[in-house]
Order: sequence, then C-alpha cells, then structure tokens
Amino acid sequence: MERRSYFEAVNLHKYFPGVHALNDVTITADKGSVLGIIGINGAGKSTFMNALAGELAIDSGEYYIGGEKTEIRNQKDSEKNRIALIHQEAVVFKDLTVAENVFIYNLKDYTKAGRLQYKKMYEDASRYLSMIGAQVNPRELAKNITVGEKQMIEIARALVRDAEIVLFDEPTSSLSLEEKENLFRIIHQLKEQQKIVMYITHFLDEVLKICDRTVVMRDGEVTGDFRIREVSTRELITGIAGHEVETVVNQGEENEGEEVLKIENLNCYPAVKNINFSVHKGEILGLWGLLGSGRTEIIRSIFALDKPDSGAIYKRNKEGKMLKISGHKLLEECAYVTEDRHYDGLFMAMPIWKNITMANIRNFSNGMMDVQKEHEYSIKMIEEMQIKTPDENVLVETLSGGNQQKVIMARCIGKNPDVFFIDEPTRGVDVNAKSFIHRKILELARQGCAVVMVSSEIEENLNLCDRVLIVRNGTITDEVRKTDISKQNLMDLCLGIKEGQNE
Amino acid sequence: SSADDAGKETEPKTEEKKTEADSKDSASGEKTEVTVGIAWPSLGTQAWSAMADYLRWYVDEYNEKNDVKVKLIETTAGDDAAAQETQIRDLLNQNVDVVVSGAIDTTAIWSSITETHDAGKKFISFCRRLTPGGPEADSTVAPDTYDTAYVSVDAAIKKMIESGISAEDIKVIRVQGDLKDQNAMRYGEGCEAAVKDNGAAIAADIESNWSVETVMNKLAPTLQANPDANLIFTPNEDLMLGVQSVLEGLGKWIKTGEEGHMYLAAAGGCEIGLNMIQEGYLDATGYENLPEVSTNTIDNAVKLALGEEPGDFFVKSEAITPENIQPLLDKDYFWVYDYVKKTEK
Amino acid sequence: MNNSINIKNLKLTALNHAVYIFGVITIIVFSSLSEHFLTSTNWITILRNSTLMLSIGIGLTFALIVGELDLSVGANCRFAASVSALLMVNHGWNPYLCMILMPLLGGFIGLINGLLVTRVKLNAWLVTLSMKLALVGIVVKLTNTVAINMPQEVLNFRNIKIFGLSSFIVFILAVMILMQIILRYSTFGRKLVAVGSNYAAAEKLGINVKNYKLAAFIISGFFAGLGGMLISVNLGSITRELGDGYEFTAVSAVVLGGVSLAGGEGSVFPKAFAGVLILTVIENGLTMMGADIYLFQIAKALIIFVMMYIDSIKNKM
Amino acid sequence: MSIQRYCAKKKNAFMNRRDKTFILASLAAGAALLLAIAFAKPGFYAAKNISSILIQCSAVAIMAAGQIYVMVSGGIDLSIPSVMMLSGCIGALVMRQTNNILLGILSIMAVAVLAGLFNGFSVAKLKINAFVATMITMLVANGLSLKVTKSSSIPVPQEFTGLFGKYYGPVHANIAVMILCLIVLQFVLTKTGFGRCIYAIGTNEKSAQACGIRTDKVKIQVFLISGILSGIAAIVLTARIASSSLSLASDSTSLDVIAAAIVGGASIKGGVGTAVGAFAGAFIINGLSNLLVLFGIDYYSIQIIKGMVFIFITYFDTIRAKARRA
Ligand SMILES: Nc1ncnc2c1ncn2[C@@H]1O[C@H](COP(=O)(O)OP(=O)(O)OP(=O)(O)O)[C@@H](O)[C@H]1O
Ligand SMILES: Nc1ncnc2c1ncn2[C@@H]1O[C@H](COP(=O)(O)OP(=O)(O)OP(=O)(O)O)[C@@H](O)[C@H]1O
Ligand SMILES: [Mg+2]
Ligand SMILES: [Mg+2]
Repeated sequence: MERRSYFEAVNLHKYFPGVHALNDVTITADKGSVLGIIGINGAGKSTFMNALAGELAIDSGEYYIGGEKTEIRNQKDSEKNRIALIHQEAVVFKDLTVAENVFIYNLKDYTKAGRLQYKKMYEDASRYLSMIGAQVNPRELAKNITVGEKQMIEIARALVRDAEIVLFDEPTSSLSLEEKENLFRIIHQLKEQQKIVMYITHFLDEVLKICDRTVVMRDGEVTGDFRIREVSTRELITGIAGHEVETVVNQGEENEGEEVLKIENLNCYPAVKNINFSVHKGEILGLWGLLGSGRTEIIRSIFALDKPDSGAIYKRNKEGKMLKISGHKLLEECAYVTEDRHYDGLFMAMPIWKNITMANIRNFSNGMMDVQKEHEYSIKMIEEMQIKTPDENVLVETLSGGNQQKVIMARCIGKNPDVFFIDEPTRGVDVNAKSFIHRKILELARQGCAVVMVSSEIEENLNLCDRVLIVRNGTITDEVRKTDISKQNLMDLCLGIKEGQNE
Repeated sequence: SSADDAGKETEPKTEEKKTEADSKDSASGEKTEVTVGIAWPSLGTQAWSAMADYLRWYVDEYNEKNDVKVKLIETTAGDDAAAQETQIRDLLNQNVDVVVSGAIDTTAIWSSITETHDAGKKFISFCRRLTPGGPEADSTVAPDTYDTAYVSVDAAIKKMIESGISAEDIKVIRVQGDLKDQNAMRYGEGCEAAVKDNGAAIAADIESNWSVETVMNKLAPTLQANPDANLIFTPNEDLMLGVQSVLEGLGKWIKTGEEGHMYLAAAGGCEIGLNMIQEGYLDATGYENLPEVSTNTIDNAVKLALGEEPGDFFVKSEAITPENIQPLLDKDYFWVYDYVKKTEK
Repeated sequence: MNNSINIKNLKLTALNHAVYIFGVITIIVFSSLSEHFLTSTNWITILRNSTLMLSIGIGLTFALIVGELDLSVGANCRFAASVSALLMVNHGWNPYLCMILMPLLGGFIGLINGLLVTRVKLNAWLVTLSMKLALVGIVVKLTNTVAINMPQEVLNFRNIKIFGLSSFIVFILAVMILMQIILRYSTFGRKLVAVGSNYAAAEKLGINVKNYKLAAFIISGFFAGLGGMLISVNLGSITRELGDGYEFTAVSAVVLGGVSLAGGEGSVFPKAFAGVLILTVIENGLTMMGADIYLFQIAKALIIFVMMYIDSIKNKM
Repeated sequence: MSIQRYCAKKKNAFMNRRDKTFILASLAAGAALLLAIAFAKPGFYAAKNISSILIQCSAVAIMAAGQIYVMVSGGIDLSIPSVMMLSGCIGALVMRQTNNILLGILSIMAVAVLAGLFNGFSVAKLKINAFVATMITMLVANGLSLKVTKSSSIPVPQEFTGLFGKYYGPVHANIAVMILCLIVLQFVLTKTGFGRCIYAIGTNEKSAQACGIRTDKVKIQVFLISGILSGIAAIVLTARIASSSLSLASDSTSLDVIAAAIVGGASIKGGVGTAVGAFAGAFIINGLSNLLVLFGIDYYSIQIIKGMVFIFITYFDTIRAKARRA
C-alpha cells in the first residue's frame, strides 16, 4: 500500500482493563502541518500520544514514518524516531536545575572527564529557552518555577532532541496569556521548520487559530476529520459532543443577598497582601487576574493551608450571626476544588467511589460507614457527570485527565456547601462537561450557595460571575459589578491599564 | 493436671533433639534419662556460646560415662524476656525434668519458676542470681560477676599503691557494660566496692552498651576532661580493645612499669585479656572459670531430677596479673585456649 | 507591615541554615563548659570518631536520594568486616586484599538488596530488614561472636599521618568530596537525583530507573562495607556489637543534616557531613561534661529534637 | 478475539503467568509443609502450642496494630516498644509504691497517652518528620526507663498478674485482650469515617486537607492510638511476666513490630494495611520461630530463615499490589 503522508499511524488498538482506549485508530499527518486532536474526555487522545511517545505499548497497529514501517515500543524507539511529547502535566524533576531538566537526555554530551560542564550547559540552556521566549534562570531549581515555565522546559527538551514530530497534550490549560501567545509562536515556528505538530486541546478557539486540520475522537475511535478552513466552531462542537451544546449564562438579576463570608486584612507573605472582601448569599464571585497573580494563594491562606500572618475570617452561622471562624473550620464546612488535582486534589490510589464521598464522609456514616449508600451515590454522580469509566471501583489514577477533574467536581458538589470555593473548575474538561459544570454552579448559587471562583478562562468569568474581583500581585485592586463585566474591562484591569487602579 | 495432659499430648514429642537411640528407652518410664530444657537468654557473646558449648560437650561426655542419660532441649530468646517466658512454657510442654534458665529478667523469671514448680519440675538459675522476694530456684549456678570485678580492680589498685601512687590520687574511669543488664551492673558495683575499699575514687563513668566502638568514642573526651585519671576498668576484655585504640592514638599505650603507663583492669580471662597481660599492658583481669559453671549445672540438674538437693554453686573468681600468669599458663589453666582448640576442629 | 515582612525574610534565611547555626551554638556552649573541648586533639578525636558514621552516612545518602531507606547498613558493615577479617586472620589471606574486599562485599550485599527491590519489586524496608536479620545470623554463625584482631599491616594505616591526621580520616574525607562531586557534577549523580525527585517522571522519560535505584543500593552497601574497613583500622578489631543500631544513628544523622527522607533532596557534603559531625560533637561534648550516664540518651535526644523543631519551622511558614 | 473477551482477559492480566505459578507453587509448598509438620512435629498443632504462640504474639500484635494505624496514615512510629517499656516500668513502680492496681494501670495509660500525644504533636503540629520525631521519643523513653528503674526489674503485685496474666477457662487473658483490641481496631479502621480519614491522609495528605479533613487532628489521634496500644501491650506483658524491667523491649523489638506490620500488609508509603494484618504478621513471625525451635534450630539460624521468609511473604504483597492497580 502506498503511504501518502509522512506520518501514519494505522489501525491502532489499545486495551485497558474494561476499556478499549484505542479502537482501530488511524491518524495521519503531513510535514509542516499542525494537527489538532480533539474529543470528549476519555476519548483516547492522551493514550494515542503516550503510545507515540513510547510511554505505553499499543496492543496492535502499525506506524509509518517517511513511508517506512517503524516500531514504537518504548521511549528509546520514540527518541530514535525523533518524537517528543509535551505532557499534560509537565514532567520535571523538582530537585534538579532548569538546565539539567532541559538536558536530562543528553547529560552525557556535557560530560568532560566524568564531570558535567555546567558553564556550557547553562549557556546552551539559556539559548534554547530564549529561543522559545522563556525567561527562566537556567540555574534555578525546578521546584521554584511556575507551571508555565515547567512546560517551557519540556518544549526546550523537544528542541534539544531536534524532534521531527512534536506532540502537545493540553499545553495551555495552565499557561498565562502571554505564555500562550508565546507557545503559539513556537508552534508556528515548528511548522515553518517543516516539523509535524500534533496538538490536543479542549479549547476550540485554539484549534481554529493554530491547526491546519483536526481529527475528532470519541470512545477510542476517530469519528471525524476536518480541514480547519472549512469548519466552524459549532460544527466542531457537534462533532465532539454529538449534539449541540448550549452556552450557559448567568441570567440572574444582580441580587444583594446577605453577607455570608467576610475576609478581613488577610496577609500571607509573600503572595497575599491585605485582602478584604465579602461574599453574599447566592452570589458567584470571580477572582480574576493574571496567572501567578496569587489567586490560588489567597484561597489557600483563607483556609490556612498556607499559614496566614494576619487576618480574620467571619462566617454567618445557622442562627444568622457573623462569627469569627478559623481557616481549618471553614474548610471543614465549605467545599474546595483545588487547582492541581495530582498534588492536592485526588486520592490517586483509591477507587472513584471513595474519592467522590471523601469530602462529606459524615453524610455517609452514622458511627459506621454506609458503603452501600456510598456506592449508590457514586454511581449516580458518575452518570450525572458522565464520567467515562467501566464502574465506580476503578482507581482514579487510570481515569483520563478530564474525568479526574469531574470526580473532584462531583465530590464537592455532593457536599452541598453553603460556601463553595472553586479553583479552575473546568481545567481539562470537554465542552459537554464544561457546560454541565457551569449549569451545576449556577444551580448551586440559585439554591443560595455563595460561590467563589477562580478561573483563567475569561468567558467563564463573563458568563457566570455576579461580581469579579481583580487580583494583581497578591492584592485585590478592583471590583467589577455584573453590569460592568466585559472582556475588555477585565483584561484592562488585570493588566493595570486602566487609570487609578494601581496601589 | 496441666502436667498430666502435657504428658499425654507431648508423647510423640519426646523424641526430640540429638540422638534417636536415647529416646527409645525413655518411654519405659524409669529414670534412666533426664531431660534438661535450657532457655538461653541469647548466645550472642563468646562467654555465653562457650558456656553453651561446654555444656553440650559435658553432656556427651556424661552420657558416655554414666547410666543415667542426659538429653538437652535448647531454646534461645534473643534477649527478650517475654519470649523466654513462653519458651520455658514450651519446654514444660515438652515434659522436661529440669528447666535451666539464664534469666533475662531476674524478676520476670518468677512466674516461670512458679509454673515449673506447679508442673512438678525443677528449676536451675544459670549465671544469674534471682531477685530476692519471689519463688526461689532449686539451685543457682553462676560465676560471681561482682567478685570478678572486685578482685581485678583490687589487684590493680594494690599494685598502683605499691608502685608509690597514693590511694587518694587513684582516679578510676569505670566503663559500664550495659545498664540494662543486671549482671553487667554487678561488675560495675564490684568495681566500685573495690575502689572504695581501697580509698580511691571513681572519676567518671562511661556507658558502653557492650560496644567497643562506643568505648572508643567516649573514652577520648572523658580522658581529656579527667586528665588525672590513671586507672581504667572495663567489664570485659573486648572493651579493652577500644581503650587500646584510644590510648594508642594519644600515645599512652605503654607497658606496665614504663613511664606514662595507664593502669588497666578488666574482667573475663579470655584470649584478648590474657594476651594483653602477657604483653604487659593489662594490669589485672578477673578470671571466670566458665566451663565449671556448665559442668556444675548438668551435675546439679541430674541430682535434682533424681530427687537430691545439690544446693547453689558459685564459681569463685581470681585476679590474673602479669606476675602470676606464667605458672598458670604452664599448667594449661585457662579454658579459653582449650576452647579455641576445640572449636577450631 | 514592611518591617514584619523584612523580619520574616530574615527569619527564613536564618531557618534555612538552622542546623549550621545550631551546630555553631552547640560548639560555643560546649567550649564554654569545658576548656578541653575546643582543642585540636579533641577535634581530631571528633573527626576520628565520626569516620565510621560518615562512611555509612555517605552511602545512606545515596539510598535516601533515590527515595529508599537501607536498614541493613549496620549489619552489612559488620558482615563485610567480619568475613574479610576472618579470611585474613584465620585463612591467611593477604590483609590488603581483604581490606579491599570489605567494601566489595558490602557492595555485593547492596546488590542483592537492590535486585530484590528493583527486579522482584519488593518493599525496600522489609528487604533490608530481612537482610539485617540474615546477616547478623550469618556473622554470629561464622565468628562464634569472638572478637577478631587485625594484623599489624592493617593497623599501620593508623600511623601513616597526612596533615597530622591519620590516613584513614583523610581517606574518608577525600572519598566524601569525591562522592559529592559524583552526586553533584556527574550525569550519574544527577540522574539519581532525578529518579529520587520524581520517580514516575523519570520512568516516563525513559530513564532506566531500576538501574539507578540498584546502583544506589550498591553504593549504600559499598559504603557500609567501607565503614567496616575504617573501623578495622580505627579500632583494630571487629567485635560483636559492631553495627548494632547504626541504621538509626546514620539515618538520624543525615536527616539532621538536611537529607530528605522523601528522596531527591540532599548532599554528601555539606549536608550528610554536617549531620554526622553535629551528632558526634553532641556525643563528645556530653561525654566531656560527664553527663549522667542515665540521662545521656535523653539529653542527646532533646538536643536533636530542638534542632529538628527549629528546622521544621521553615516548613510551616 | 472479541473485545469483551480480550478486556476480560486483560482484567486478569495483573497476574501474569509467572506470578500465577508462583502462587500455586507456594500454596502447594505451604500445604505440603503444613502436612509435613503434622507428621514430623504433631506437637506444633497441639492446642497448647498454638495457644502458646498466640500468647507470645499478643503483645507484638497489639503494638503492630498501633504501628499499622500510624503507617496507614503515612507515618512511622519507632517508639512503640520503648513507650511500652517505659509505661510498664512506671506502672510497676507505682503499683509497688501504692499497692494499688488501678493507680498502676492509670499511670501506665497516662505515660502511654503522654508519649502518644508528644509524638502526634511533634509530627502534626511541629511538622517534624515522623521517623525522627518518634526516634527521639524512643531515645527519651529508653533513657527514662533506665533512670527510673536503675536497671533493676520491678515485680508487679499478684492481683495484677491474676487479672491480666492468667487463664480464664481455656483462654489466656492476653489472647482475650489481643482479640478484643484487634476487633475494635479493625472495625474503627475499616468501617468508620475516622478510619477512612486515616487512609485518605496516608494516600494523599494534601488532598485530604483540601477535603476538609483536619489532618493534624487525625494524625495526633493516630499517634495517640498507637500510644494507648503501647500502654495496653505494657499491661498485657507485665502481667504475663509478672514484672517490669528494661528487658520488656529489646533493641530489635521496634523492628519486630515494624516487620509484623509490613508482613501483615501495611506499606511504609501509607494508605494500605489492616489491623487484622498486624495480627497475621505477628502470628507468622512468632509461629515461624516456634516451629523452628521445635525442630531444634538455633536462634541465629532462625534469624536467617526468618529474613528469607519475610522476603518470600512480601512477594505476595507485591502481587496483591499489582492486583489492586489493575
Ligand atoms: N493505565 C490505565 N489503566 C486503565 N485505563 C486507562 C489507563 N489509562 C487510560 N485509561 C482509560 O483509557 C481511556 C482513554 O484515556 P485518555 O487518557 O486517552 O483520554 P483523553 O482523551 O486524553 O481524555 P482527556 O481529555 O480527559 O484527557 C479512558 O477511559 C481511561 O479511563
Ligand atoms: N508575589 C509573589 N512572590 C513570589 N512568588 C509568587 C508571587 N506571586 C505568585 N507567586 C508564585 O507564582 C506561582 C503561580 O502563582 P499562582 O498559581 O498562585 O497564581 P494564580 O493567580 O493562582 O494563577 P492560576 O490560578 O491561574 O494558576 C506560585 O508558585 C506562587 O507561589
Ligand atoms: Mg488526556
Ligand atoms: Mg492558581
């Protein structure tokens, strides 16, 4: 058979226990093009890329690169074929320096007489990093840099390997606007250098912006193949979800419910400075700011997860009095969706059902855990959230990224809190689930729950929030009421462009 | 009653250990065989393994010469008093006539003695004086560690006084074996008594946990803090190796009689100590005749099993010094050399 | 406001070096309590006493760096030393050869540990714990618990002086620097750190994680054996208590110095070295002051506690 | 092959052929061994002997259960045997002074609770690494026991021994206490919300915190439990051997307890293990020693064999871990 494209993966199959993760997948790509891979959570996108990167072996199927049949069984094969993967969660070594992280494959090249040539290594690392516009000190330890910078390390690694095929697995989900632009520029560069780029994302605007072609996956199969020039967002959405997906918008009137939570003078060196705000009943309050502006830290110090230096928190109790409350106690009473599901979100080695009920164990126990009830409840949530899994006993670590996020949402929604803190509610989830989660948040607010939401997606802020607080450098610089919320306004404020908002 | 059903249950078990031939006539019921159950605390030191070996050899010898055959069942508790207690119960379950036990805890052993007596069996305390106040052992066979330390330190101090050092100027560094081990503590007490009786004084204590390395680590600073110390006592001779290492480092490892000699006293009478005495570094050691403990134990066990009352036996210690060692060596007096010869085969 | 931030900054910097600061304070306290403490003889003693634990600590640091604990180091030290000593004393093997054999034997035991952990995929704690039991058993069977005296050839190393220090002290200090260079400046060392700081990631990137872990176990065993070699020079004999409880002392020493039990973080110099040295200093100072033997352990433990507490404050901020 | 069948096969794939043969072979070998023992040493199966093993493992099992609680929460407690020893010694002293059993038991528990709280506080509040914190407690407890007993052993009153160290009908009080403890502990660990929290903390402490679990509180409670269990073990043990002294716990007891916990299925990394596992571990260790002693094998050979058997047993655990992942 004649091979038409430079890269072809033909009839790939991959089975996991109870899941047919890749089902007869055939994907081709040409040199100098960017291929988008989109699809609902658990469609098998990451599995496909991991297989290419040699991190897992497919059960059957063939690869052709440059017309030649090749085997990709492990990382070595993948390296030989000059394939590089930029992971969904950046793979870095926290105790190594940035430069060492970049050259982790080629440390040998920098060894002279058994000793690493750090000077040369740092120089080269800065060169590669500046090539992709990353301003990171190559001498810094990787544990001290931001998520975006970690990703830059991975990209630099791909450059160092001079990869022909560069794979991106949801690279933008934790990048700042600037970093995003930078990334797109890099992808463009790669394209011009006649490399093959494959790109997984849940943001369709990105697909439209940078891809030439996109395949759509669903339940392990390729269900669509679109040329970007000939397709609209709407078509893509239907292609992914199988049906139309409505955009959820907070239509409610600006309401002035009673104050339920009040933060006073919260300080936590160095990231959080002098925070004062209050949240009202039934309100969705957005915290908006650039990445790294300290929104996560504000929430963490409210809960005393980072010990605050000063400050007081008041919460309305059942009798309707505002009482001072400690961070830990508050955390017990509220629900909190964390930003990083690996680090402080999920219990990876536990089954789904235990994860779903963990936040409100009390509801499922009266002296003794009611396991039956837990299972029933988890099955209900799995159906409702459309978590793709064989059953509720599956370990969370085997779920796809988006499905893991859904598990966390399910857990917190199930707690039925009166104050709900969400950090990045829809990171990595597909269009379907996104609209579901949005609907859920609105529903909670309508029931009188106060929602504090941190989201880096500007649309989410526009569509959902009743009020937005602008966070810059760890302080709240401004407040935007519902009527004033607009894309332009938020962008200007967070960048500090508007006059008089600076501290 | 418990003894009765132990007898029934353990019927097939009597064919324990050692020789199959012996066990056959034991079924007849006459006292032609004495089963001795030994609960060792642990055999992790040369002294203990030597005593164990001598005991076994003596049993072999004994069985050749006598009509009454002795059968041994041994257990080791690894220095765990609770394990020893169960092991003694296991021994009683195996229907031994006499329980010999080197008590790990000389009070905890009371319950085992009671149990032994309840089962109508006899109990020998091996190498340990039991804490008074509880049930008593039918016989105690032991070296006297207090005495061993006393004679050794006494000999060393006498020698110092002889060579012109006044008693008040004698400052002793006392190394303690193990604060958890009551026999070891008695070495320390013996040393203290000898020091007091001679009008000298203890300048410092070092806790060693029986570890030579610890002695080495702690002795140097102790010597620096007590520059006037002139006698070091260690409760066994292995520990002297640590002392040697430190003194060599300080240039003070000097033979007796020469200028700058540090007086040394130990306890044991094993190879290391005897060599040091011969070379003239060690001034005195207390000799413990361990094989005698073993042989007397078996003799007493048989007597007890046959209904006699042998009483206690304490092996007396004597001080070995450079002055009196040669004739003893010529007599082949020391058991260590014999032991080394036997075990090397 | 600004002021308090400054203070906090200062505090953080201080806390990052808490162990060293505390070490210096300890030294000052001890020297004021005893005029013999701050003398060169005493410091040579301290160095000399720390050699064994330093050797074991170096090896253990490598094991801890890849995120594993080796509980067999003490027994391994005793095993390697005893077997070699037996060969040289009872079987007339060349003493120099046997000296070299000690670390190799230790490394061999480390190899077995490592194979069981990486290839058979067993729990490292239990593997090394079992190894400890087995090794002690074997040593007792082999030596019959008799102390073995080293021949003169071995003891001579003690008398060779370099810069006024015994050769074996200089030797271990040099080896320490070498190992630090390997850990810090070689591909091998960096990959060990990589494996320890993120095992899953290293696996993903196709680093041969198993072999690096294996290597760490071999190194840990090797240095346990080397410890045996040092003690046979230093002490001149191999005795029965050698190696007892070293695993705990060594772990507490290197952790005190700042090597993390979770893997990835740590260095041979200054961290492991500082830990070992501080522990030796505490022991030396307490002995010199003639601390009550019954309270010795308690005093030592409390000092470690205070240090670990100060060290932990920075984690809370 | 149909997908369903393939998937079904995959689901069992965690047990590859090698593991399967291993399990079958070792089951066969185990059965053969047990049978062989029945012929060679029928005494091993005698009720008396089994009960003797149970009595001997009771204290270790109780302590190992405490260790398992700590290990499930992701920590380690090296101080358990030392605390047991210290509380036993102080309790015995108090009983000797006052001749009041109740006061003795109270002081045993008081010491144990204090030690547990100290451990918990150091780990949870002061954020000192558990290994180091409990080692400090271990050193202090050892030192204090030395100090209070002055190396001598202290007899406990007859009534106390009679209460906890004697047979009630066919059952020894030690066994009864052990079984009672294990039932309660197993229930709390696997069936209650508190137990679930312990597993959660061991699996991912940060996540547990974000779920609103008061991790520091739970950790303190866990160490408290392990302290209390040390106290119970002290009661059981001192009653059985009728005295308290420094030989209640030897240096290796701490490792014995850890070994029992790991053999019983707990992991140093946290998040797995059951209280019943502690019993299984303790029973296997003691049963094995007992068996080897019956065969007249000496102590140090037993240590060697023990080491090998531990390694053998953990291999099962490895297979089980694979099964859990699949
Ligand atoms: N190691 C594993 N064991 C079992 N099942 C797995 C494993 N890895 C992935 N799966 C399953 O394979 C399916 C495909 O997962 P994959 O990660 O490829 O999805 P994805 O398309 O990347 O989804 P997302 O958009 O959420 O990242 C999922 O149903 C997932 O549960
Ligand atoms: N002022 C600051 N000084 C030092 N480090 C800071 C400061 N502000 C933020 N950081 C660090 O920058 C990193 C990114 O911050 P963080 O993730 O909190 O930002 P964010 O506003 O929550 O963004 P997002 O939630 O979108 O990721 C964190 O590691 C944080 O510790
Ligand atoms: Mg994915
Ligand atoms: Mg954030």
